[in-house]
Amino acid sequence: MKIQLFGNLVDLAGKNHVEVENQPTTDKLIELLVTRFPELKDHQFLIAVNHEVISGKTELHPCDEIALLPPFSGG
Amino acid sequence: MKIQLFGNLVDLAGKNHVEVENQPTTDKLIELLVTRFPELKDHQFLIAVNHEVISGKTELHPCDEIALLPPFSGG
Amino acid sequence: MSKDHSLFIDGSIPPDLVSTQIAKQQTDLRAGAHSIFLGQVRNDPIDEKRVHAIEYTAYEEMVLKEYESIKEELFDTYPLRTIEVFHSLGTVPAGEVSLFVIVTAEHRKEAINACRDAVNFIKKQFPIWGRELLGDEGYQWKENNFDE
Amino acid sequence: MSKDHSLFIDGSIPPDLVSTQIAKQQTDLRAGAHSIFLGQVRNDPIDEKRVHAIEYTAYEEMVLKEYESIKEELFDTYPLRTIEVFHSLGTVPAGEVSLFVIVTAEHRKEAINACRDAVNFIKKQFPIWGRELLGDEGYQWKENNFDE
Repeated sequence: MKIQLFGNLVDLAGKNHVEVENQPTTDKLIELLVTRFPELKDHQFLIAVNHEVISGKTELHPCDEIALLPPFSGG
Repeated sequence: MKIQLFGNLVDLAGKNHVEVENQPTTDKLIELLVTRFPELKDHQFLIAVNHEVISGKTELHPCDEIALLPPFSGG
Repeated sequence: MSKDHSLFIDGSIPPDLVSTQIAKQQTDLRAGAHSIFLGQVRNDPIDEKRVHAIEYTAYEEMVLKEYESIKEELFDTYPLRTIEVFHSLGTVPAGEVSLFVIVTAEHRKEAINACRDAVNFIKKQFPIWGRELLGDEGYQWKENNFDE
Repeated sequence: MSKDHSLFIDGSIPPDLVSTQIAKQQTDLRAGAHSIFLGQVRNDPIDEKRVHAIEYTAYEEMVLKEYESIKEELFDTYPLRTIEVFHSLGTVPAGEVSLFVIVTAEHRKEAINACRDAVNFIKKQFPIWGRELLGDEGYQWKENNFDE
Protein backbone atom coordinates (compact mmCIF):
# COMPACT_ATOMS: atom_id res chain seq x y z
CA MET A 1 0.00 0.00 0.00
CA LYS A 2 1.07 3.59 -0.69
CA ILE A 3 1.43 6.00 2.20
CA GLN A 4 1.43 9.71 1.36
CA LEU A 5 3.70 11.94 3.42
CA PHE A 6 3.54 15.69 4.02
CA GLY A 7 5.46 18.51 5.69
CA ASN A 8 8.49 17.50 7.73
CA LEU A 9 7.76 13.80 7.11
CA VAL A 10 8.82 14.33 3.49
CA ASP A 11 12.20 15.45 4.82
CA LEU A 12 12.36 12.40 7.09
CA ALA A 13 11.62 9.89 4.32
CA GLY A 14 13.37 11.83 1.56
CA LYS A 15 10.23 11.57 -0.61
CA ASN A 16 6.51 12.35 -0.52
CA HIS A 17 5.28 8.76 -0.29
CA VAL A 18 6.43 5.29 0.70
CA GLU A 19 5.27 1.87 -0.55
CA VAL A 20 4.83 -0.88 2.03
CA GLU A 21 3.29 -4.35 2.10
CA ASN A 22 -0.46 -4.26 2.80
CA GLN A 23 -1.20 -4.01 6.53
CA PRO A 24 -4.45 -4.97 8.26
CA THR A 25 -4.62 -2.07 10.74
CA THR A 26 -3.18 1.39 11.31
CA ASP A 27 -1.32 0.10 14.40
CA LYS A 28 0.48 -2.53 12.32
CA LEU A 29 1.22 0.03 9.66
CA ILE A 30 2.80 2.47 12.10
CA GLU A 31 4.84 -0.34 13.67
CA LEU A 32 6.20 -1.21 10.24
CA LEU A 33 6.93 2.41 9.34
CA VAL A 34 8.80 2.94 12.61
CA THR A 35 11.11 0.02 11.82
CA ARG A 36 11.85 1.64 8.46
CA PHE A 37 12.08 5.20 9.80
CA PRO A 38 13.01 5.05 13.49
CA GLU A 39 12.90 8.87 13.78
CA LEU A 40 9.15 8.74 13.13
CA LYS A 41 8.77 7.99 16.87
CA ASP A 42 9.89 11.55 17.64
CA HIS A 43 7.39 13.11 15.24
CA GLN A 44 3.85 14.20 15.89
CA PHE A 45 1.38 13.25 13.16
CA LEU A 46 -2.23 12.28 12.45
CA ILE A 47 -3.29 9.46 10.15
CA ALA A 48 -5.85 10.16 7.44
CA VAL A 49 -7.69 7.27 5.79
CA ASN A 50 -9.66 8.27 2.69
CA HIS A 51 -9.32 11.98 3.63
CA GLU A 52 -10.66 11.48 7.17
CA VAL A 53 -8.45 11.79 10.20
CA ILE A 54 -8.86 8.59 12.21
CA SER A 55 -8.30 8.06 15.92
CA GLY A 56 -7.47 4.76 17.57
CA LYS A 57 -6.71 1.48 15.86
CA THR A 58 -8.47 1.32 12.50
CA GLU A 59 -8.82 -1.47 9.95
CA LEU A 60 -7.19 -0.87 6.58
CA HIS A 61 -8.13 -2.12 3.14
CA PRO A 62 -5.73 -2.39 0.20
CA CYS A 63 -7.44 0.41 -1.75
CA ASP A 64 -7.54 2.90 1.13
CA GLU A 65 -5.84 6.23 0.56
CA ILE A 66 -3.54 6.64 3.54
CA ALA A 67 -1.60 9.76 4.55
CA LEU A 68 0.50 10.85 7.53
CA LEU A 69 -0.14 14.46 8.50
CA PRO A 70 2.24 16.44 10.70
CA PRO A 71 0.82 19.51 12.54
CA PHE A 72 -0.86 21.86 10.08
CA SER A 73 0.52 25.31 9.38
CA GLY A 74 -1.67 26.85 6.71
CA GLY A 75 -2.88 30.43 6.68
CA MET B 1 -26.21 81.56 18.42
CA LYS B 2 -26.24 79.15 15.50
CA ILE B 3 -27.57 75.64 16.02
CA GLN B 4 -26.60 73.02 13.47
CA LEU B 5 -29.20 70.40 12.59
CA PHE B 6 -28.77 66.95 11.05
CA GLY B 7 -30.81 64.01 9.77
CA ASN B 8 -34.56 64.21 10.25
CA LEU B 9 -34.20 67.50 12.17
CA VAL B 10 -33.27 69.16 8.87
CA ASP B 11 -36.66 68.04 7.55
CA LEU B 12 -38.36 69.36 10.67
CA ALA B 13 -36.78 72.82 10.47
CA GLY B 14 -36.65 72.97 6.67
CA LYS B 15 -32.94 73.87 6.83
CA ASN B 16 -29.65 72.61 8.27
CA HIS B 17 -29.26 75.29 10.94
CA VAL B 18 -31.26 77.82 12.94
CA GLU B 19 -30.18 81.13 14.45
CA VAL B 20 -31.49 81.96 17.92
CA GLU B 21 -30.72 84.57 20.57
CA ASN B 22 -27.83 83.53 22.84
CA GLN B 23 -28.96 81.23 25.63
CA PRO B 24 -27.14 80.60 28.92
CA THR B 25 -27.75 76.83 29.15
CA THR B 26 -28.72 73.86 27.00
CA ASP B 27 -32.02 73.58 28.93
CA LYS B 28 -32.99 77.15 28.03
CA LEU B 29 -31.93 76.55 24.46
CA ILE B 30 -34.10 73.45 24.08
CA GLU B 31 -37.05 75.27 25.69
CA LEU B 32 -36.72 78.03 23.12
CA LEU B 33 -36.34 75.62 20.20
CA VAL B 34 -39.44 73.70 21.27
CA THR B 35 -41.50 76.90 21.20
CA ARG B 36 -40.28 77.48 17.63
CA PHE B 37 -40.55 73.84 16.54
CA PRO B 38 -43.17 72.12 18.72
CA GLU B 39 -42.61 68.77 16.91
CA LEU B 40 -39.09 68.69 18.36
CA LYS B 41 -40.69 67.23 21.52
CA ASP B 42 -41.47 64.03 19.60
CA HIS B 43 -37.91 63.66 18.33
CA GLN B 44 -35.01 61.86 19.91
CA PHE B 45 -31.70 63.72 19.74
CA LEU B 46 -28.41 64.36 21.51
CA ILE B 47 -26.83 67.78 21.95
CA ALA B 48 -23.21 68.29 20.94
CA VAL B 49 -21.27 71.28 22.23
CA ASN B 50 -17.93 71.81 20.53
CA HIS B 51 -18.08 68.29 19.01
CA GLU B 52 -18.72 66.60 22.37
CA VAL B 53 -22.05 65.04 23.24
CA ILE B 54 -23.16 66.56 26.55
CA SER B 55 -25.52 65.08 29.12
CA GLY B 56 -27.54 67.06 31.62
CA LYS B 57 -27.87 70.83 31.83
CA THR B 58 -24.75 72.50 30.45
CA GLU B 59 -23.65 76.12 30.34
CA LEU B 60 -23.34 77.68 26.91
CA HIS B 61 -21.06 80.42 25.64
CA PRO B 62 -21.76 82.59 22.60
CA CYS B 63 -18.92 81.06 20.58
CA ASP B 64 -19.81 77.42 21.29
CA GLU B 65 -20.48 75.22 18.29
CA ILE B 66 -23.85 73.63 19.01
CA ALA B 67 -25.52 70.80 17.11
CA LEU B 68 -28.61 68.62 17.56
CA LEU B 69 -27.96 65.01 16.60
CA PRO B 70 -30.78 62.53 15.90
CA PRO B 71 -29.96 58.78 16.21
CA PHE B 72 -26.95 57.89 14.07
CA SER B 73 -27.27 55.63 11.06
CA GLY B 74 -23.85 55.46 9.46
CA GLY B 75 -22.24 52.32 8.11
CA MET C 1 -11.66 69.05 7.90
CA SER C 2 -13.68 68.93 4.71
CA LYS C 3 -15.19 66.38 2.36
CA ASP C 4 -11.82 65.70 0.80
CA HIS C 5 -10.31 64.35 4.04
CA SER C 6 -9.28 60.76 3.47
CA LEU C 7 -12.03 59.34 5.72
CA PHE C 8 -14.84 60.61 3.49
CA ILE C 9 -15.53 59.32 0.00
CA ASP C 10 -17.86 61.08 -2.39
CA GLY C 11 -20.55 58.52 -3.27
CA SER C 12 -19.87 54.75 -3.34
CA ILE C 13 -16.58 53.27 -2.19
CA PRO C 14 -15.04 51.54 -5.23
CA PRO C 15 -13.91 47.92 -4.60
CA ASP C 16 -10.51 48.92 -6.03
CA LEU C 17 -9.84 51.05 -2.97
CA VAL C 18 -9.67 47.82 -0.93
CA SER C 19 -6.87 46.40 -3.11
CA THR C 20 -5.04 49.70 -2.99
CA GLN C 21 -5.16 49.77 0.79
CA ILE C 22 -4.03 46.14 1.10
CA ALA C 23 -1.12 46.80 -1.26
CA LYS C 24 -0.14 49.78 0.93
CA GLN C 25 0.31 47.43 3.91
CA GLN C 26 2.55 45.02 2.02
CA THR C 27 5.68 47.02 2.66
CA ASP C 28 5.17 46.29 6.37
CA LEU C 29 7.00 43.00 6.81
CA ARG C 30 5.77 42.62 10.39
CA ALA C 31 2.12 42.69 9.27
CA GLY C 32 0.64 39.20 9.36
CA ALA C 33 -3.13 39.76 9.31
CA HIS C 34 -5.57 42.18 7.71
CA SER C 35 -9.16 42.18 8.92
CA ILE C 36 -11.51 44.09 6.64
CA PHE C 37 -15.17 45.05 6.94
CA LEU C 38 -17.35 46.46 4.18
CA GLY C 39 -20.88 47.73 4.65
CA GLN C 40 -23.02 47.51 1.51
CA VAL C 41 -26.41 49.13 0.86
CA ARG C 42 -29.24 46.55 0.74
CA ASN C 43 -32.44 47.08 -1.26
CA ASP C 44 -34.52 46.38 1.86
CA PRO C 45 -38.30 46.35 1.52
CA ILE C 46 -40.07 49.24 3.28
CA ASP C 47 -43.84 48.77 3.16
CA GLU C 48 -44.51 48.20 -0.55
CA LYS C 49 -41.33 49.93 -1.67
CA ARG C 50 -37.62 49.17 -1.79
CA VAL C 51 -34.50 51.07 -0.85
CA HIS C 52 -32.87 52.20 -4.12
CA ALA C 53 -30.03 54.08 -2.46
CA ILE C 54 -28.94 55.68 0.79
CA GLU C 55 -27.96 59.33 0.92
CA TYR C 56 -25.43 59.99 3.68
CA THR C 57 -24.73 63.23 5.52
CA ALA C 58 -22.33 63.66 8.41
CA TYR C 59 -21.29 66.11 11.07
CA GLU C 60 -17.87 65.90 9.52
CA GLU C 61 -15.70 67.64 12.12
CA MET C 62 -17.21 65.52 14.87
CA VAL C 63 -16.75 62.31 12.86
CA LEU C 64 -13.06 63.12 12.51
CA LYS C 65 -12.82 63.67 16.26
CA GLU C 66 -14.58 60.37 16.99
CA TYR C 67 -12.30 58.68 14.46
CA GLU C 68 -9.21 59.87 16.35
CA SER C 69 -10.77 58.69 19.58
CA ILE C 70 -11.56 55.15 18.37
CA LYS C 71 -8.09 54.84 16.83
CA GLU C 72 -6.50 55.84 20.12
CA GLU C 73 -8.69 53.43 22.09
CA LEU C 74 -7.93 50.51 19.75
CA PHE C 75 -4.18 51.14 19.65
CA ASP C 76 -4.29 51.20 23.48
CA THR C 77 -6.25 47.93 23.63
CA TYR C 78 -4.58 45.79 20.96
CA PRO C 79 -1.08 45.55 19.44
CA LEU C 80 -1.94 46.85 15.96
CA ARG C 81 0.03 48.07 12.95
CA THR C 82 -2.60 50.33 11.26
CA ILE C 83 -6.30 51.23 11.15
CA GLU C 84 -8.01 52.94 8.22
CA VAL C 85 -11.68 53.87 7.90
CA PHE C 86 -13.56 55.21 4.86
CA HIS C 87 -17.21 56.28 4.80
CA SER C 88 -19.34 57.53 1.93
CA LEU C 89 -21.04 60.91 1.81
CA GLY C 90 -23.84 61.56 -0.67
CA THR C 91 -25.72 58.89 -2.58
CA VAL C 92 -24.79 55.20 -2.54
CA PRO C 93 -27.04 52.91 -4.66
CA ALA C 94 -28.12 49.47 -3.39
CA GLY C 95 -25.39 46.89 -4.06
CA GLU C 96 -22.60 49.40 -3.47
CA VAL C 97 -20.27 49.93 -0.52
CA SER C 98 -20.60 52.82 1.98
CA LEU C 99 -18.23 51.76 4.79
CA PHE C 100 -14.74 50.26 4.59
CA VAL C 101 -12.61 49.43 7.64
CA ILE C 102 -9.17 47.78 7.42
CA VAL C 103 -7.15 46.82 10.49
CA THR C 104 -3.66 45.36 10.17
CA ALA C 105 -1.81 43.56 12.98
CA GLU C 106 0.93 40.99 13.41
CA HIS C 107 -1.55 38.34 14.46
CA ARG C 108 -5.07 37.45 13.41
CA LYS C 109 -6.84 37.64 16.77
CA GLU C 110 -5.99 41.30 17.35
CA ALA C 111 -6.79 42.31 13.77
CA ILE C 112 -10.17 40.56 13.86
CA ASN C 113 -11.21 41.84 17.30
CA ALA C 114 -10.11 45.41 16.63
CA CYS C 115 -11.92 45.49 13.28
CA ARG C 116 -15.13 44.22 14.91
CA ASP C 117 -14.82 46.84 17.68
CA ALA C 118 -14.17 49.60 15.14
CA VAL C 119 -17.29 48.71 13.14
CA ASN C 120 -19.47 48.66 16.26
CA PHE C 121 -18.02 51.98 17.40
CA ILE C 122 -18.58 53.59 14.00
CA LYS C 123 -22.23 52.48 13.90
CA LYS C 124 -22.85 53.75 17.45
CA GLN C 125 -20.66 56.82 17.72
CA PHE C 126 -20.06 58.38 14.31
CA PRO C 127 -22.52 61.26 13.72
CA ILE C 128 -23.58 60.12 10.26
CA TRP C 129 -27.14 59.85 8.96
CA GLY C 130 -28.56 57.81 6.11
CA ARG C 131 -31.70 58.71 4.24
CA GLU C 132 -33.11 55.63 2.52
CA LEU C 133 -34.34 56.69 -0.91
CA LEU C 134 -37.36 54.77 -2.16
CA GLY C 135 -37.16 55.61 -5.87
CA ASP C 136 -39.62 58.33 -6.86
CA GLU C 137 -41.65 57.46 -3.83
CA GLY C 138 -40.06 59.42 -1.04
CA TYR C 139 -37.61 58.42 1.65
CA GLN C 140 -37.19 57.28 5.22
CA TRP C 141 -34.46 58.01 7.76
CA LYS C 142 -32.40 54.91 8.47
CA GLU C 143 -31.91 53.73 12.05
CA ASN C 144 -29.03 51.51 13.07
CA ASN C 145 -29.82 48.25 14.78
CA PHE C 146 -27.18 47.41 17.37
CA ASP C 147 -28.09 43.74 17.63
CA GLU C 148 -27.22 42.99 14.01
CA MET D 1 -9.33 18.34 -7.57
CA SER D 2 -6.06 19.83 -8.76
CA LYS D 3 -3.99 22.95 -8.33
CA ASP D 4 -6.25 24.92 -10.62
CA HIS D 5 -9.33 24.50 -8.39
CA SER D 6 -10.51 27.95 -7.32
CA LEU D 7 -9.45 27.48 -3.69
CA PHE D 8 -5.75 27.18 -4.55
CA ILE D 9 -3.66 30.02 -5.92
CA ASP D 10 -0.22 29.47 -7.40
CA GLY D 11 2.11 31.66 -5.32
CA SER D 12 1.00 34.93 -3.68
CA ILE D 13 -2.62 36.04 -3.67
CA PRO D 14 -2.73 39.35 -5.59
CA PRO D 15 -4.57 42.19 -3.75
CA ASP D 16 -6.65 42.66 -6.91
CA LEU D 17 -8.40 39.35 -6.28
CA VAL D 18 -10.01 40.95 -3.22
CA SER D 19 -11.59 43.73 -5.30
CA THR D 20 -12.72 41.22 -7.89
CA GLN D 21 -14.44 39.10 -5.27
CA ILE D 22 -16.12 42.12 -3.66
CA ALA D 23 -17.38 43.30 -7.03
CA LYS D 24 -18.82 39.80 -7.61
CA GLN D 25 -21.03 40.20 -4.51
CA GLN D 26 -22.41 43.55 -5.60
CA THR D 27 -25.12 42.03 -7.75
CA ASP D 28 -26.59 40.57 -4.55
CA LEU D 29 -28.88 43.35 -3.35
CA ARG D 30 -29.59 41.55 -0.09
CA ALA D 31 -25.91 41.53 0.87
CA GLY D 32 -25.21 44.14 3.54
CA ALA D 33 -21.86 43.13 5.02
CA HIS D 34 -18.60 41.61 3.80
CA SER D 35 -16.08 40.41 6.37
CA ILE D 36 -12.67 39.69 4.91
CA PHE D 37 -9.52 38.17 6.36
CA LEU D 38 -6.09 38.15 4.76
CA GLY D 39 -3.07 36.30 6.10
CA GLN D 40 0.25 37.82 5.09
CA VAL D 41 3.73 36.31 5.41
CA ARG D 42 5.82 38.08 8.08
CA ASN D 43 9.62 38.22 7.99
CA ASP D 44 9.80 36.81 11.51
CA PRO D 45 13.22 36.42 13.11
CA ILE D 46 14.34 32.81 13.63
CA ASP D 47 17.55 32.67 15.63
CA GLU D 48 19.86 35.02 13.69
CA LYS D 49 17.93 34.69 10.45
CA ARG D 50 14.67 35.98 9.00
CA VAL D 51 11.82 34.36 7.11
CA HIS D 52 12.15 35.44 3.46
CA ALA D 53 9.20 33.44 2.21
CA ILE D 54 6.94 30.52 3.06
CA GLU D 55 6.60 27.58 0.72
CA TYR D 56 3.19 25.95 1.05
CA THR D 57 2.20 22.40 0.24
CA ALA D 58 -1.21 20.84 0.82
CA TYR D 59 -3.02 17.54 0.84
CA GLU D 60 -5.27 19.09 -1.78
CA GLU D 61 -8.14 16.58 -1.97
CA MET D 62 -8.48 16.63 1.81
CA VAL D 63 -8.38 20.44 1.93
CA LEU D 64 -11.27 20.54 -0.53
CA LYS D 65 -13.21 18.09 1.63
CA GLU D 66 -12.54 20.16 4.77
CA TYR D 67 -13.55 23.30 2.84
CA GLU D 68 -16.94 21.76 2.01
CA SER D 69 -17.34 20.75 5.62
CA ILE D 70 -16.61 24.22 7.07
CA LYS D 71 -18.91 25.85 4.51
CA GLU D 72 -21.73 23.48 5.46
CA GLU D 73 -21.15 24.09 9.17
CA LEU D 74 -21.12 27.88 8.77
CA PHE D 75 -24.21 27.99 6.55
CA ASP D 76 -25.96 25.87 9.21
CA THR D 77 -24.84 28.19 12.02
CA TYR D 78 -25.32 31.66 10.52
CA PRO D 79 -27.62 33.22 7.91
CA LEU D 80 -25.00 33.87 5.22
CA ARG D 81 -25.05 34.77 1.53
CA THR D 82 -21.61 33.41 0.44
CA ILE D 83 -18.24 32.15 1.66
CA GLU D 84 -15.09 32.04 -0.47
CA VAL D 85 -11.63 30.88 0.59
CA PHE D 86 -8.34 31.12 -1.31
CA HIS D 87 -5.01 29.70 -0.17
CA SER D 88 -1.59 29.87 -1.79
CA LEU D 89 0.45 26.88 -2.86
CA GLY D 90 4.16 27.24 -3.58
CA THR D 91 6.29 30.18 -2.55
CA VAL D 92 4.92 33.37 -0.98
CA PRO D 93 7.52 36.05 -0.12
CA ALA D 94 7.33 38.06 3.13
CA GLY D 95 4.89 40.97 2.72
CA GLU D 96 2.59 39.00 0.44
CA VAL D 97 -0.76 37.34 1.06
CA SER D 98 -1.24 33.56 1.38
CA LEU D 99 -4.81 33.29 2.74
CA PHE D 100 -7.96 35.18 1.73
CA VAL D 101 -11.39 34.56 3.25
CA ILE D 102 -14.49 36.57 2.33
CA VAL D 103 -17.87 36.03 3.98
CA THR D 104 -20.96 37.95 2.86
CA ALA D 105 -24.18 38.23 4.88
CA GLU D 106 -27.15 40.53 5.22
CA HIS D 107 -25.93 41.78 8.58
CA ARG D 108 -22.55 42.54 10.03
CA LYS D 109 -22.61 40.31 13.10
CA GLU D 110 -23.05 37.10 11.13
CA ALA D 111 -20.48 38.05 8.50
CA ILE D 112 -17.88 38.95 11.15
CA ASN D 113 -18.45 35.87 13.33
CA ALA D 114 -18.52 33.45 10.42
CA CYS D 115 -15.32 34.90 8.93
CA ARG D 116 -13.54 34.59 12.29
CA ASP D 117 -14.75 30.97 12.65
CA ALA D 118 -13.67 30.16 9.09
CA VAL D 119 -10.14 31.48 9.71
CA ASN D 120 -9.79 29.51 12.94
CA PHE D 121 -11.08 26.37 11.24
CA ILE D 122 -8.68 26.78 8.30
CA LYS D 123 -5.66 27.18 10.59
CA LYS D 124 -6.66 24.13 12.67
CA GLN D 125 -8.21 21.76 10.13
CA PHE D 126 -6.84 22.40 6.65
CA PRO D 127 -3.99 19.97 5.88
CA ILE D 128 -1.58 22.60 4.62
CA TRP D 129 2.08 22.97 5.58
CA GLY D 130 4.36 25.97 5.40
CA ARG D 131 8.12 25.73 5.14
CA GLU D 132 9.70 28.98 6.30
CA LEU D 133 12.57 29.76 3.95
CA LEU D 134 15.49 31.54 5.60
CA GLY D 135 17.25 32.88 2.50
CA ASP D 136 20.26 30.79 1.55
CA GLU D 137 20.41 29.56 5.08
CA GLY D 138 17.97 26.71 5.17
CA TYR D 139 14.40 26.46 6.36
CA GLN D 140 12.14 25.55 9.25
CA TRP D 141 8.67 23.99 9.28
CA LYS D 142 6.08 26.51 10.44
CA GLU D 143 3.75 25.65 13.31
CA ASN D 144 0.42 27.37 13.82
CA ASN D 145 -0.22 29.01 17.17
CA PHE D 146 -3.87 28.75 18.12
CA ASP D 147 -3.76 31.51 20.71
CA GLU D 148 -2.86 34.18 18.18
